[in-house]
Amino acid sequence: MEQLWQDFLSRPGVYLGAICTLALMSLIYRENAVYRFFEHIFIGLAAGFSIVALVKNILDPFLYQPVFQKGEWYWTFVFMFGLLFYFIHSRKYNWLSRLPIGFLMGFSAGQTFQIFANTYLPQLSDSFRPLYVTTPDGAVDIAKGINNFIFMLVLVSVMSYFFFSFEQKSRAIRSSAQFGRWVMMVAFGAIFGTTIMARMALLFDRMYYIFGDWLRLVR
Amino acid sequence: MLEPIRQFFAPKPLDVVAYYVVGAVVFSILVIILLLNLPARLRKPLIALVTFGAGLFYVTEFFWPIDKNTNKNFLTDYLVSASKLGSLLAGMTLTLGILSLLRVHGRNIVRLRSGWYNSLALLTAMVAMVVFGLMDKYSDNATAKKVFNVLFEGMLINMDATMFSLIAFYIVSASYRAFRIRSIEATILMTAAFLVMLAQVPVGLALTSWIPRDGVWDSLRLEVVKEWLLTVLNAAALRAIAFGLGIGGLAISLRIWLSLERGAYFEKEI
Amino acid sequence: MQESFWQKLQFIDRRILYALLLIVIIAPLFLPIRLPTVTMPSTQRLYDAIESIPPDGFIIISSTWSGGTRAENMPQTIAILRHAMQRRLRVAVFSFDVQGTQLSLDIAKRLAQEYGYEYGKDWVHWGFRPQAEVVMKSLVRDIPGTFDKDYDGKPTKDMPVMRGIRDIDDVDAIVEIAASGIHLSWIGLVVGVNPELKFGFCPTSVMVPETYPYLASGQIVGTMEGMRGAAEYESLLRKPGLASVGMGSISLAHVLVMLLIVIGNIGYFASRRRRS
Amino acid sequence: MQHAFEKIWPVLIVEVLTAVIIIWRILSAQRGKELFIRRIPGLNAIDEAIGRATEMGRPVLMVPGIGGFGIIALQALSIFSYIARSTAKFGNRILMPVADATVYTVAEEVIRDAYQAEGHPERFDPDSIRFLSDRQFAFASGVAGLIQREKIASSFMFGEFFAESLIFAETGNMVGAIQVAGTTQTTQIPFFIAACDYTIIGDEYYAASAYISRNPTMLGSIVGQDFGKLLIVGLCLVGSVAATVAALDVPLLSTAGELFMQLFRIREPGG
Repeated sequence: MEQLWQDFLSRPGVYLGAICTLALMSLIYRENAVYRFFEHIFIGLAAGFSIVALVKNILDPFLYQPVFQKGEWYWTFVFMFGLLFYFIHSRKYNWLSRLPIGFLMGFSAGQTFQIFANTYLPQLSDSFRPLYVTTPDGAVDIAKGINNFIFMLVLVSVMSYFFFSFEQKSRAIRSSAQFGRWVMMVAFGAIFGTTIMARMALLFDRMYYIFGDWLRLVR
Repeated sequence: MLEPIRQFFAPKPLDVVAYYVVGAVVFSILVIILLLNLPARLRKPLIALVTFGAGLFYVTEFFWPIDKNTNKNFLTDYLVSASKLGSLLAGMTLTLGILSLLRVHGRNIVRLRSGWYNSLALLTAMVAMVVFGLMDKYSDNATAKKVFNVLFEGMLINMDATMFSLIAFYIVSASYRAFRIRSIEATILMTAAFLVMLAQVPVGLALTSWIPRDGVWDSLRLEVVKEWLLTVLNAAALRAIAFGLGIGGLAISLRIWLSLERGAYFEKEI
Repeated sequence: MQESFWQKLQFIDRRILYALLLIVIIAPLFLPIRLPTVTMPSTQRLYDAIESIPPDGFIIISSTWSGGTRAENMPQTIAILRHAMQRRLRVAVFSFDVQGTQLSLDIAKRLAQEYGYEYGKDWVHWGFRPQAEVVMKSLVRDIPGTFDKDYDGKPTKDMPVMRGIRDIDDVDAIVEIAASGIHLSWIGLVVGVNPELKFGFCPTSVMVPETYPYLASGQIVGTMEGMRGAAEYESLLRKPGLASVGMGSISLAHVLVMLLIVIGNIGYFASRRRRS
Repeated sequence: MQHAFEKIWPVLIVEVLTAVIIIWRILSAQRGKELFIRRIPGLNAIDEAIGRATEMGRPVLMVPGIGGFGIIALQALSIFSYIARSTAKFGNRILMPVADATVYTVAEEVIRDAYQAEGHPERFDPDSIRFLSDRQFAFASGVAGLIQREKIASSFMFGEFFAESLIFAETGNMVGAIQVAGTTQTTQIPFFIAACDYTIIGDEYYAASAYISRNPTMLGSIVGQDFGKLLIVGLCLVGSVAATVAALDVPLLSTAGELFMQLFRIREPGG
């Protein structure tokens, strides 16, 4: 017992970490009092950490330091503007909170043009796939050509599935959309299959934490 | 014309900055009082104007011609400030979220509702994290740093990892239940997942590792099939989905920016 | 009665599934199992690339990962460091991640002891470096200037390990071990500058598909694909370690999932035949 | 690409043209034109799921994802406001755990408005909308606990979901809830498909509020979006032909193909 206590004192983080791990893991059997207790601690710690992060990463460097260390006093207006959020609980002046909310909406919406251009335009030009491909030494690369053809076929048929307003009367569009849906299922299956590996690695890591780091039963 | 304004908003020496801050607060309060008395019919246009103005900054910054040498236009230098402004505003709502936690759990404790001790644990953990987290950053107390380390590295990080690892269990039960040869779609989903799973582990790879590389049948090796699935089929399908999402996002952004959006929040009389 | 057994196969209680999963994950920790290893070409290429570096060559290992991906990235880091030290290369480690700095430092110290590597002479740890792209841009032109201090704040200028290293042309290989898509920045900013430079990348398994195009183009010389890649590398080094154990667990887990899918479908068919 | 003028033509042809078409369709739809939108099965299931919760007398869960405040969260709230109008009518209990404080702030107002619009403001319980945590897995642990404790009857998950998607969907499945989900994070769709009853895919998500509300403005936008997608399909096809003729070494045509590709070529990130 004495030895256990000494061991605990020498590495309390590992002990508490292991207890937290076991408590949360009990959820897979069923929701229980221990899980519930640790779930609340988890949320509490996370909320506390968010507050710390707010002070450390936002209020301090973006408000306190600029205003009181660099003299950029105009940030005060931003703070006052932000206070309007708190009118949300007022029955009569509730609408004032819509000003900062609207501002944030506009901010988020306004960035879409750049994000769209950055994300999708390179993908668009990359989709211009030649169906006739030659290797650097001049021979015809049939496999690459076929792959490019399949690429274009999949791209167009999946996109045809996402047309909402054209009534899918024509058989060509209907079967293209159906084919598109099937190909999407292949893609989703493949994503599912590749993800298993990463998740199992996480579980293995947890077990190694319990049996290796904590109990020291494994090397 | 612009110069006095720029002068006025320029950083101020530290000994007078407090006066400017107080002035800004007083001015803001006056504006808020004015706003409180704004006629109802002007409220929506004002909100639309604020939304439009906020968006206009980024739109103009993006579309305004640039100086080829510096790759900048007259707004580019303000991007950093804008993103700080956005984080500051969004950060200020955290208090509202924390108030929600305090309200729900404080009430549980005060009324001794069943499970009140859980709520107490939550609030205690929160306070402890705030105290030791701030001390870790702003003081040199060695014990505080140690306690923070136990709370953060010992507990919080391990709890994150544990919840994350639970997905391993759920992925097993989900695939057992969902991957049945029930319909064409379910069968396709299952087959693709099965093939990729085989190609992920040595046991599966060993099944086709006898096929000679560089031979005609090379493309039947599991890892080659997997790579083909992921680079040709998957890439094309995901890209098609992404194009749709991109256009959809663009449309909603336009609707919100120009206050054309409809629906509960946007149609309510205020 | 026989029929109902087959039908039951499609409604196995989830707790039984979870117990089975726990068993297959834990068992290999205690009973190492030998599974066939197939070395992927990408792993072999990375191994060969490190093999081809002349003795006393200079390798930079960037360890951009944190506790969340420890299971995959730690064995990769160990494997690549082990290989470099086996070959007596000069090793420089650093990280774009705070946690990754400490983790890679611990690993490197342990292995340095094992291989008799002397700090400052045979290896160095440059510590945490925020702002990846800035660092990359600057290390291309000036390595001693970019990494003027080590993790401890000691100046690196006079460390023998850095002798003759001025810019990217003096580096033989860079290996990035990461949980993110940081390889794009390396490829964009560093890799093309010195055509002789070998750039290896060790991603987590979910990131693997994103590396294929760059492997094909040769911009990435080779990869370790998650934990499986690390296990393959361990077997190339003939030093089975954590990844080999882990791959035992993970392979069994995959087999379990596939078996369960088959069993579920047997049950499904049994009940469908009964109904019709 | 930081500015439009670094590569102005593709920006104008694709982005600006699409934007103009969308606005034009919206404005013409507002002048009253019957518009068609194809069936989205997952969204038809919403009423069924609420109905079942009413029968069972158990709560309805709504999760707006873990993303921050922006267009995706707003779209989720539009869908939830429709659901809330139904629950207000039938008097179901609702639960809405939120992972972002700004989203939480707006969500409370949206749901309150929905109850008011249905004429049952007294049925709205402010505690039904809760900020849990902005930390991914702390939020996940809270929601998983909530689902099991409250034995929810139906679960709606719309918004930005990452790895935690399967935690929600499987725990929901465990308590036998009817589940409808949709997310813009395509890598999570497979897990929703595996564990939910109905999953909406890709930009069905952005069509959802138009589909549910049948509001002419939004339907007009959907038509405009379709034109945008048509434009992209067209460009891809032309581009593929251009790339092919460029490779074939036909005089003149090859040059034209090369020029077309040049027009759109953008340096790949890191390329």
